[in-house]
Amino acid sequence: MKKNATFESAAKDLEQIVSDMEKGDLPLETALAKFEEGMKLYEYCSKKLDEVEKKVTLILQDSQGNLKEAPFGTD
Amino acid sequence: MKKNATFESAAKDLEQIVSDMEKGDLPLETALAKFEEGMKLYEYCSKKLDEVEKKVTLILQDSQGNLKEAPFGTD
Amino acid sequence: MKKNATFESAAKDLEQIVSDMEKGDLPLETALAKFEEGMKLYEYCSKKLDEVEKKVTLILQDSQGNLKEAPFGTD
Amino acid sequence: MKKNATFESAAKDLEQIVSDMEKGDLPLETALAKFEEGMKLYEYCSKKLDEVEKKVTLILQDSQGNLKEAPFGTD
Amino acid sequence: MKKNATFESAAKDLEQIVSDMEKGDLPLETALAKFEEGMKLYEYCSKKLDEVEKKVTLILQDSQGNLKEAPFGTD
Amino acid sequence: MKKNATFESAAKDLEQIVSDMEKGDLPLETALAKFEEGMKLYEYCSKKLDEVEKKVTLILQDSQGNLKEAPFGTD
Amino acid sequence: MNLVQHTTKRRIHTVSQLTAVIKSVLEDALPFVWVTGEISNLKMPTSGHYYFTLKDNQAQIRSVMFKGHARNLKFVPEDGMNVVCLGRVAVYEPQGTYQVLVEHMEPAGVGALALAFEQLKARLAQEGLFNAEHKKEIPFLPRIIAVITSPTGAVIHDILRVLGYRFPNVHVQVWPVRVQGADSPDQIVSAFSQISAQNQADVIILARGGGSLEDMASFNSEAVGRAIFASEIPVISAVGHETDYTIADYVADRRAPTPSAAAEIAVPEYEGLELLLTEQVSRLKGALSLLIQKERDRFLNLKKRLPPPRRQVDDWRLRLDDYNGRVNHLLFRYLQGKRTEISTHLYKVNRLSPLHIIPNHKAILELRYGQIRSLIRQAVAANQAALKQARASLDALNPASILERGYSIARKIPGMEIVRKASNLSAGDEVEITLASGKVAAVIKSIEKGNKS
Repeated sequence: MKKNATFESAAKDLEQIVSDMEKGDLPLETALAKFEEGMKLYEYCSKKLDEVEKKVTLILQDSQGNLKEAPFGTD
Repeated sequence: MKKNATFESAAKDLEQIVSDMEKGDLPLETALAKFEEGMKLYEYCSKKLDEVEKKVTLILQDSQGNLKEAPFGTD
Repeated sequence: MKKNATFESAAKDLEQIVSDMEKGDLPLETALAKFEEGMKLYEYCSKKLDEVEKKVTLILQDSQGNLKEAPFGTD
Repeated sequence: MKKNATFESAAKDLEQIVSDMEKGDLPLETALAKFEEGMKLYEYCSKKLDEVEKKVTLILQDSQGNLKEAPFGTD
Repeated sequence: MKKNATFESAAKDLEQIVSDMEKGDLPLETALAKFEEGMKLYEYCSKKLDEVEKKVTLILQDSQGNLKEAPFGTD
Repeated sequence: MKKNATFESAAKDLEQIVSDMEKGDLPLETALAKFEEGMKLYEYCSKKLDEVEKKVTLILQDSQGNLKEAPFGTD
Repeated sequence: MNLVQHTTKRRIHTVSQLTAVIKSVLEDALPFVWVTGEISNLKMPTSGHYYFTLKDNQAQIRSVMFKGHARNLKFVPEDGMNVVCLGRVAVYEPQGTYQVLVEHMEPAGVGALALAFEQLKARLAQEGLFNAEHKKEIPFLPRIIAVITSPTGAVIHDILRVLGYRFPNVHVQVWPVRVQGADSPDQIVSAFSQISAQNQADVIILARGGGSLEDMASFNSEAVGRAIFASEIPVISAVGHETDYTIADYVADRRAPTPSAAAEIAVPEYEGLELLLTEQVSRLKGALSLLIQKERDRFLNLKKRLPPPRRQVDDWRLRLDDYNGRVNHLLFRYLQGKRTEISTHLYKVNRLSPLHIIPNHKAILELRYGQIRSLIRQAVAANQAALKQARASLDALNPASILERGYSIARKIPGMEIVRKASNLSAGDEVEITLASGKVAAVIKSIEKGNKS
């Protein structure tokens, strides 16, 4: 996985890996490496999503200081 | 967001952003940036709405021709 | 057996040995050597498989520590 | 019998002796010598086979330390 | 009788002597000498046969320790 | 009678003497001498035959020590 | 030049020349005339033009209203109808006639004021004051609204009321002016210039209630119209009733039918905006939330689809065990085969061992033994028989048998030659005499000679 990859490129890589592995004819070492890479990409993307969600929460808290309502995620 | 944007243009930008995001096919980073921008626009608009205090004044001209602003009694 | 052979090449070599032995016209020493080589290949491959399985388990445990769901092997 | 003969050459020699003896017109001393040689060849081959079997057993015992199954000589 | 004669040549010589004596016109001394020679040949051959028998028996006894089957003279 | 004459020449001489004497016209001295000579020859031959017989017996006895059967004079 | 001069300084015209002069004089002098009269002899041929005669008690004049203008008529002209027409006088030279080409027609009864209004309107229109390209946009959210109107009365009240409920947070400046009367236009113009000078307001509302045409005079004044046109700040006019248009209405950037409507135009509805904004934020959050959820789902799905290579491992294990089993099996079968092979050899070697040929050899040997023993015995026996025969013959021929019959043999000693003739002896010779049984020695005493030699 490239360092500082964007979420989208990571997602695309993960998708590619899943698609490669679903073809099912990979040598064992390759399959393992792909699986490992896939899991890393998944975690990377998951973390990115968490970060985004956290950032959203912070943005909303900031704006809540200024605004009366607008809780995040209630609708 | 442009500095000194009017409420209208800001509201229009916000609307555009909402419409872009509702299409649902934005890359995550872009979506987050748009969201941030949208929140700023929202805050800007909100501020704009409440910026002016309610005031009704009567413009009076004294004998020297100077203008004077006096509260206007709405009875 | 070559050092650092891939699992697949080792497995293929083992298969070749089985096929060679099935032809049945090997000199005794060759048959013994083939058997020995076959056993080594078998053990090498077995070890490789154990390693892969262990690594997979570790990867999945790691990711389980970080993630709410996705238990291994339930689907 | 040659020293360090292979199992195969010894087995072939033994077969030749059998074939020579089957012709049945050997002088007594020759017959005796052939018989003696035949017996030696047989013992040599037998010993070779024993050695191989012993070696195989050792290899299997070694690998049994690492492996769950693969019993010796059950099939 | 030649020294180190083979069993076969000795047996042949003995046969020749018998045949010579059967002609019946031998001087007494010659007949005696032939007889003597014949007896020696007879004993020589007998001894040879005994030796061979003994040697074979010994070889078989030796090898019988090693062999499960192949009993002597069963067919 | 020659000394060291062979049994055969002695027997021949004896036969000749008998034949000479049978002609019947020999002077007494000659006849007597012939007779005497004949007797000597006879005894010589007798002794020779005895010796031969004895030797044969000895040879056969010798060989009987080594052999299971074949007693002299049974057939 | 006057008529007298014309007559004194005689100048003769052709009919055409005169007609041309008349035409030019008439048409130059009367480029636009208002004329009122009664319609008579009205005709409208298929061309769509109106041909009629305008007349009053003393005179009549031929008139035409071409199709293009007739289309704009708000009413249908009829014979006997009193109308006021705006048109120009045109001379038709071939026939030497003149007529009015009517461009605008309205029922009569409208006063000079209306005329003046129309004239002004036409003029300002021609100048382009009403043109759309000059209309400024009303700001969406004005901070300061300048209202030029009478500080008393229902108009300002209505405006403030509407502004109040639509958008409370706004600064309203009331610029008090007289909305009718002689000094009204000046006050209004002055208010405009002061607002302009102050340059605070975002929008100006010029308002008054309804009234007669006379009451609207200041709003129809040229000065007010020009002041509105000159204003850099957008102007909303709200005058009179919905149907009455004033010059101010025409010039203003926006015309409201009533003062309340002007207030509505000036500001948006606060609550609506707030609601709109809240809704936008809500949608924004929703969209992002959805997107994140979508991404999460997508990744969970991808993760679910990401197959750990366990199945491969299991498959390989089975295959490897199979290989292993086969290798073992093959090797043992192989060893078994080799053992059988050499055992077969051993069996054959044993079967063919010299032990099996020894009995044959022994038998032959025993045969030879028997033969040789028998042969030597035959040889000895034959010789014995021959010897025995010789002995018997010899015994039979023994010369000593004569002695049995009484003969004896004398031998001369020491030569031992047999004595046959007495002559061979001498007395004293010693002789040995052999008898049938025994020998004796004797000495010769005498000799008796015989006749035999």
